[in-house]
Amino acid sequence: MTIPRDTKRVIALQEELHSHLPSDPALRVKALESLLVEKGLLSSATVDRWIEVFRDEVGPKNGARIVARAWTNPIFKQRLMINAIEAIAGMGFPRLEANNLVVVENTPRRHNIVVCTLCSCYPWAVLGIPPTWYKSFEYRARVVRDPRGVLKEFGLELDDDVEVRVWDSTAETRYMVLPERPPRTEGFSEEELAAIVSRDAMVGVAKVITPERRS
Amino acid sequence: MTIPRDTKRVIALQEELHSHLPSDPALRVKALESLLVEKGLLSSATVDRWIEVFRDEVGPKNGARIVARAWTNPIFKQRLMINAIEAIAGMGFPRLEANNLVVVENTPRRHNIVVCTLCSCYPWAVLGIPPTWYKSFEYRARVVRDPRGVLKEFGLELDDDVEVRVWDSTAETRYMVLPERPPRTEGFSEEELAAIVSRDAMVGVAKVITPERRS
Amino acid sequence: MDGVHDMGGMQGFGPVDLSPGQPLLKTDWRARMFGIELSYVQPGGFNLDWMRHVMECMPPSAYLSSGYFDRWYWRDAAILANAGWVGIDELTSGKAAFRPAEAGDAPPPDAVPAILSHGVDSRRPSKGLPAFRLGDRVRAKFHSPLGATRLPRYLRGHVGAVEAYHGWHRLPDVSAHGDEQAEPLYCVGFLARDLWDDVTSPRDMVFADLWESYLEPA
Amino acid sequence: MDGVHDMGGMQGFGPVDLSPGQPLLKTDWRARMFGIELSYVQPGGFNLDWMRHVMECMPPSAYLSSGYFDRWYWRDAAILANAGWVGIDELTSGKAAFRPAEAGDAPPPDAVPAILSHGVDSRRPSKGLPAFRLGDRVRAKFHSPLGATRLPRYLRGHVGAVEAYHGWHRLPDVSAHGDEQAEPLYCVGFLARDLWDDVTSPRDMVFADLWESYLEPA
Repeated sequence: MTIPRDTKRVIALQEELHSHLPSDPALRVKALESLLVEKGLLSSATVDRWIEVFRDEVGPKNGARIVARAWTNPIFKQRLMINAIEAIAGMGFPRLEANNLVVVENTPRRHNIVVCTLCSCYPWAVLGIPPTWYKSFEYRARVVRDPRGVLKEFGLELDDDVEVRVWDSTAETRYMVLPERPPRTEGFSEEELAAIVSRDAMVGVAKVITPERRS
Repeated sequence: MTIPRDTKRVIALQEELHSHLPSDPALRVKALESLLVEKGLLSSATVDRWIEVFRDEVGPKNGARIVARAWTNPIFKQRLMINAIEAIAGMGFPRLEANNLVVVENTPRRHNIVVCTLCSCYPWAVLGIPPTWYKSFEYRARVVRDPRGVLKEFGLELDDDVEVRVWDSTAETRYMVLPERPPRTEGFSEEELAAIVSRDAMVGVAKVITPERRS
Repeated sequence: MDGVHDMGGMQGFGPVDLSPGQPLLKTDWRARMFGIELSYVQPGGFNLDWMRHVMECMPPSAYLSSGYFDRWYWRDAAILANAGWVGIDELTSGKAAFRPAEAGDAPPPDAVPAILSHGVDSRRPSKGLPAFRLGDRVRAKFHSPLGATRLPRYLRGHVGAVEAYHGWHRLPDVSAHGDEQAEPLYCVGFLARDLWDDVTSPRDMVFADLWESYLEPA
Repeated sequence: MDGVHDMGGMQGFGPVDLSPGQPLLKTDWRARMFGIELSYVQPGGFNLDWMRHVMECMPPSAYLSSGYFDRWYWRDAAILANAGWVGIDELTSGKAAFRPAEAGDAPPPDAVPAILSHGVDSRRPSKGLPAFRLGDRVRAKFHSPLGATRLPRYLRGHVGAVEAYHGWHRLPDVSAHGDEQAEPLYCVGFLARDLWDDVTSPRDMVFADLWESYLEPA
């Protein structure tokens, strides 16, 4: 089956759809699901399953395990930096969009931050569904131009002599930040370390903080 | 009195205004007029006067008189092409934004068209208030990139060997097109010629058409 | 400023709507807005460059979903609120809670003819010879300040030729923000096929009026 | 395509809203939309480049005023309507008036693990040596077709250095429109101060992954 894939045609079609369909997205999405099920193009049970998968299985816990292992296992870290997808192959994560995962490392003199200016590409396989701010126009527009200003809004002020590197996910490469291991975590197990690694730190808008002494 | 003129401040202020004020523009404009009158910053009679001026006095009739004179008076035309504002000084038009009027001439081999991509600058003094399409995003966005496609939508198809010149009004220069005089108008008086010159022809989205034989 | 207002060459817009507009009726809000803008006392005086820039600072989605005269409203509301001359509550109610100090008197109807005949003039006395001559090849700089500018984004980085010299004119980048500076202003012509991937006509051109500091020799 | 989706460096946007998002609830329309997109039979097969481009073709004002999952709706509605698989009346009513011929069966829930473990892969076999080597200085072309592309506007005309070579990858400009072509893909690093007027940090950088045909030697 050949589908016409013409830009002018779709621009006109989008205009037509917008002028005819109701404005409430909840109504439209409900009608779309019923319609596709009736047409035999969709199973609602599959929709449920995807929601369960991203609620229960795929999320920033995956990335946190990678970070914790890199902090505690120098050989794993070396492999991770050279070829991330091979290094994490045994850890049981989905592939999804991460067939070209690249890990970029923060150091005291270099801070990395990830964005997708053209849409909202994000390493779902290791971080789950992106947070709302990552998908916002404000973040997409501003972070390539004023990363330090955006980071300040997240509460992260960088010294002038720290080099900032912004990674714009324009292809199917997916970027994940390896944050700095925080001080006073020498005795932590890999699991304990994974528990303190936040999603925001793996996107590059936060640092990992040493937890308060546990009682 | 010194006014703060800071971009970030105004971006934040605009955001705040948009999130607090009602959506209906008729309501907002009505409130604005009452408010400014109460504050002594505005006279409604002056508002009325401006509307009258642009309804009755300033409009494309002005430009049409210039075109008709240029068609019938070679010396005037020469002066017009060299320094339009001096050439039309005696014709009784307002200055308004036309202190830097430039007239560009259509020929069988060259077609001119005027736009303002950054806002909607337009030679008010000689053409009045711009038509809605001139102020539309579609026109502003597309005419510098695909003037021939836009002209087709206006019903004007140009031969491939006609050179198209688009004038983007980025400064206070105001552009007006001198259209080609249509055939079979040799006996027309200046007034008769002025009557057939359309606004669209002076923006460059139409040609002047020879009128049907008058009965 | 790199904003949505700078829309030359932007794609995704459909056909131009050619419906004739409404005539100016004194009772229509669009006509009222039109007249208000020409009639009210502007804080710090009438400054066209600042007015344009304040409109550019509208939230991008609001800019694209508002009509022409509605954008005038948002511009004037922001100009007044920025100067502290009106508050949000006042804009909502239409009732004045205070009168701004130092504001002059509202222009009366009989001030209109003088405004009409004088108009807006960006010309300034020459302070020297222009750097470029007719026919010189010049490149538009990658100039995109967070502030007013009149160098459209679609020209940046491209080379054209000086078509005309307009003398010295007030520079919007500076005057919008309350200072005064003038520079030589040129009309520069660009070959359309140099600007756009998809142009086939070999001689079609796009002209824009650009200030000297927007340009470098090419 | 020069559309509003290409927003890197655009100004006029305010602070980032840091409010935490809602969790995925099976009853919430956003979660439904998320699941629908991953579950429905797409006309002509799942084509991520086409999907992205169809979203780029939204009316600019609608793009800027719609939320993330609502833009997914408009994308999928347009993908289906473009193929003739759904009509506007059906999208309004939710009732099917016909069934598309040649459409396959709806993926069942137990297809999910296979999709998860296989994923999307733009890698293609190498067809030769890449034109650029690590460290080479390259300029992003003024490439802006009326169609899909992944060269952001803010990089065009600027010079950077090749930071990494990713091998051959499917070219979105071609595959979005239904053909297949592959090219070497590079990560290119640009000095931020070269891209933006207002950057003072001397070493800050912006990296993007760019296909060979987007680049020329500099």
